[in-house]
Amino acid sequence: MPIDPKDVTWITEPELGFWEATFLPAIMKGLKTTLGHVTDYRPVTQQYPEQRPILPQHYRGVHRLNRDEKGRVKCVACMLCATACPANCIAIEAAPAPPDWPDRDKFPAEFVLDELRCIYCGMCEEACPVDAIELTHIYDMTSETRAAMVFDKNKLLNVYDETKDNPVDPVRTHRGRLGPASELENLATLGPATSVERDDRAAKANTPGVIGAPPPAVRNVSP
Amino acid sequence: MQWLEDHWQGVAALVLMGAGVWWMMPRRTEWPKAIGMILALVGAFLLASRIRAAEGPVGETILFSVFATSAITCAILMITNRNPVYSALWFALVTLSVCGLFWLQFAHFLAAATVIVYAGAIVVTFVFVIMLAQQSGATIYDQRSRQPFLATVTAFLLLGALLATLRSSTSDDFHVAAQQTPAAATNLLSRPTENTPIDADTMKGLGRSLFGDYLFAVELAGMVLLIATIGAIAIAPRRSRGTL
Amino acid sequence: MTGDIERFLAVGAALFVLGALGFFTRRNLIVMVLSAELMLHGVSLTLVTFGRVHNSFEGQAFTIFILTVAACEAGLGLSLVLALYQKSKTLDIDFWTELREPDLPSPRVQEEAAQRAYVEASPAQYPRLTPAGRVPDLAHERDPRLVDSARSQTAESPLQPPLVKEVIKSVSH
Amino acid sequence: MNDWLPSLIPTLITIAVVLGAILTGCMYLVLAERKVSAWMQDRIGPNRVGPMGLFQPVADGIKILLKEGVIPSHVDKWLFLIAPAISMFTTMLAFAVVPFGPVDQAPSWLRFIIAPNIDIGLVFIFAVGSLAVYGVILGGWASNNKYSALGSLRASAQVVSYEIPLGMSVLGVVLMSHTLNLEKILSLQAEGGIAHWNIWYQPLAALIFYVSSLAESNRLPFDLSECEQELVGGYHTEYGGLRMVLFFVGEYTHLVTISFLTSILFFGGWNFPWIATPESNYFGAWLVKILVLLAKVLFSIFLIMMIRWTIPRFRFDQLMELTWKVFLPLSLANVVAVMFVLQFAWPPIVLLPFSILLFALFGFFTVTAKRMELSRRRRASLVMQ
Repeated sequence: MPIDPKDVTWITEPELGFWEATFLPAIMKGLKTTLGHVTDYRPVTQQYPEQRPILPQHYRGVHRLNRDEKGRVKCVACMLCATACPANCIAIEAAPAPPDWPDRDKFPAEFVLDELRCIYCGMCEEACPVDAIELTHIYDMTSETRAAMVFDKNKLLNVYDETKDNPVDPVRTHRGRLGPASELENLATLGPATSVERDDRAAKANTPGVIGAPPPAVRNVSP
Repeated sequence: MQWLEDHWQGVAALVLMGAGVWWMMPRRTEWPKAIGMILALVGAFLLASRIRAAEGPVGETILFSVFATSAITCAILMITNRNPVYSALWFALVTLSVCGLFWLQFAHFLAAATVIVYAGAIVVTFVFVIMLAQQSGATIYDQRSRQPFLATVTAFLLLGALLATLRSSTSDDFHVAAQQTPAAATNLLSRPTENTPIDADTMKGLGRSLFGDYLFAVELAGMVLLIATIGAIAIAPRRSRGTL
Repeated sequence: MTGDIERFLAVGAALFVLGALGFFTRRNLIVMVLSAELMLHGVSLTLVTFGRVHNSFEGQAFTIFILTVAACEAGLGLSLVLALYQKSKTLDIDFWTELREPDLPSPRVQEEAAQRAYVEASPAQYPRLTPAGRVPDLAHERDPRLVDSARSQTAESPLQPPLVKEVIKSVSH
Repeated sequence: MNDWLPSLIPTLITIAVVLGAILTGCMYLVLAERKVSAWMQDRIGPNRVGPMGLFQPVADGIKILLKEGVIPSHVDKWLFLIAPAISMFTTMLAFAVVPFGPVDQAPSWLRFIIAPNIDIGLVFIFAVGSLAVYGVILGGWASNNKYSALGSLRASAQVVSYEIPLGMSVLGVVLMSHTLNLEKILSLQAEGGIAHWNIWYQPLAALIFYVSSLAESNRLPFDLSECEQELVGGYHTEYGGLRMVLFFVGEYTHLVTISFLTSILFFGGWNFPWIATPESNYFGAWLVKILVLLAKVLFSIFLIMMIRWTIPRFRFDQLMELTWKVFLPLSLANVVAVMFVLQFAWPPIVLLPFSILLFALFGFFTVTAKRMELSRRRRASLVMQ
């Protein structure tokens, strides 16, 4: 659809005043700003290893494979997560479920997730029909080899065992019923990944207008 | 013949040096350049040993040897190198060595001025132009030299003649005019000044000479510089946008 | 004192002669101008030495004039060289032989006179800069196997989920 | 005969001390720059190694020393290796004639200048400074990389152009002091006290000198030759480890040198009223004088850092316009003014109003011309619409 000429506002370049053209006031003002930050020094840096960031509730970190009430893996090896994965990082080897698991036909004999290939988009979580795979708040998982960052089923289950009692990582979904993470209207309001103090100058909007100049002349051009 | 018998060592040294330089000239077949360099340097040292020994302090002689050797070595490398950028860089080193020689002769200001003008401006401009003009790297005309043998023979005949003249002159020849007034005293356009000793105050003496004896020549030189600037701007080719 | 003078004069003479030799033999216009500057160095050194002999500053004053002239020469000479380069696309001095006697042979070496491909055919090109050192070896970039393996991963089987064993194998290598 | 031998040992010791001080100073200048930029940007800066991050330079140095020195396969090896060395060597060499204390009042076991009594001191500094461009040119060309070559081309044009106003601006000071010797220029100002500092006579020259020095040392806002946004890293794109650090040490040494020169040429060196005058010879006076000079130098360095984080980078044509159309005529006019004052023996203080008048007049005319050009262009664009 072409742009309607009515909606176009033509703005003329503001006329350069004499003192603006010398650039001296602008330089002075800039130096005053930088010097002001030196003399009035209020750092906003977060000292990371000592201070941990407060992450929003929808943060997506390392994956885990949930267990059900009996301690079995919830996954039914339906391959939906592997299909949905845009990074192609999930590999599942399905096997017939043991005879004493009457509620399913298959279970994952092996479930491998390459954490280095993953882009943490959370689509596997969305795709999973049994809420078996979830993304936790763990963001600082590292290792010394690439092979150690390929998580197999045991590792993913271990992540579940470690995080299930963590208040920020509750078991969000229950079989057949969406959990609080899926109910978007109940989610806490979105905040930035790092906390911002109330009087943080950096987070404020810029002051409008141009230095020392009248507001720019606006004229509408009829077609 | 008698002369040749008396001076066969000098002639041999000249031939040695010439052969070394000729060996290093760019030509179709590549020969190991180190051999030529060694030949040329041996010849140069033999020639140097034929020059009357200096009677100055040891430190000065050492400095002179260093500067002179590097000047001649870099000059030979400059005229025989196949890469024009390297030629320009060797020329910068020649300039630095020559400035060292100036410094040894109490021409301190001149040494610094030569570094500023030559090494700081002229050679940089040369490197600039080479980078702009010769973009395709090695070219055939840098790999061949024109008449290397004849040119070397001619050049070293000239060098031999110059050195022979230098050698045959007696030490008195150099001091004949020492007490004379400057030549500018006879010049209508200049104002002669008193003769200051050369190693007293370089800046003062040079300033007196330039702005007293040669004032009009200095003005002329400034005019020449201005004209050359305008000429260079006028001659320099205009290119269409986006090409080199 | 006298030997002192002589050795400086000898170095000046050697520099002058080497500059002349370079001017005779080299065929690159820029190197020829450089050789002329080398001759000027020899002359400057001689002048300064003579000035010291005569115990006057005239030698140094003249050398300053030489500096001036050298600066002019560099500026004018280089702009001339650039103008010539724009016309011929070469820095070879032997290309400019229109003024020679018509019955004399061309100074260029025979084998080069035959292959006269100085003016490049395509006028519009992106600017290139002088390569330093040797040309980089780009053979590995044209290795067909690498291209094929990359294509097989992206284009032909984009959505095939990887097999478990392959994932582990590819990572543990 | 060997009259230079006795002075050899103290000279070598002075060289060693000055080199060590400069290298350490450079390392801590890097830390200072990081800290100052952190303050300006409401950050904390390096604070992990040692108290307040004071041992950060040591950690950096160890890391750099242990790095692998990579020589890319396609470079011109000799020039590639030699270029950083040239870059550092030339800037270090310029420090030889800079007095860093009261030279004539030094204790017998100390020296405050490496090469005393060089009567062409300033010309020597300019000569050595003009050699510094080789490090940049050769580094860029030998890297065989288009970004590097573009950076070095820019750098050479910039340095060669800014040499001219740099020399011209100092010429006024030289004419008034009748000497090129830095020690004498300093002592002339010190004897007269604060009223005889050259800044009162040559404020315009001081401004031109300072800005041109910034351009010479490739500091922001003139770091066209290494701007990351356009040229990756400029001439040192292909360098890494110790060799790149040599380039940076050269740059920081240049920073120190120009700060020293500004203090000595225009701000009276170690002279400060009531604290450090030529008459003050109380115990440890020389130390106080050195500290005064260092304070001036540090203030200058801090100002350079502030400018770096305040003013955005110039465009290349603006850079060239600044030197050829603004600084060159201004510095020429300044020299002519000094010549008038000397020829007719006017009191030198008339140079102060004259400099201000010159600056104001020149600024008025150029700014008016620029505004006229801009409004003409705007009218033209309006007509086109």
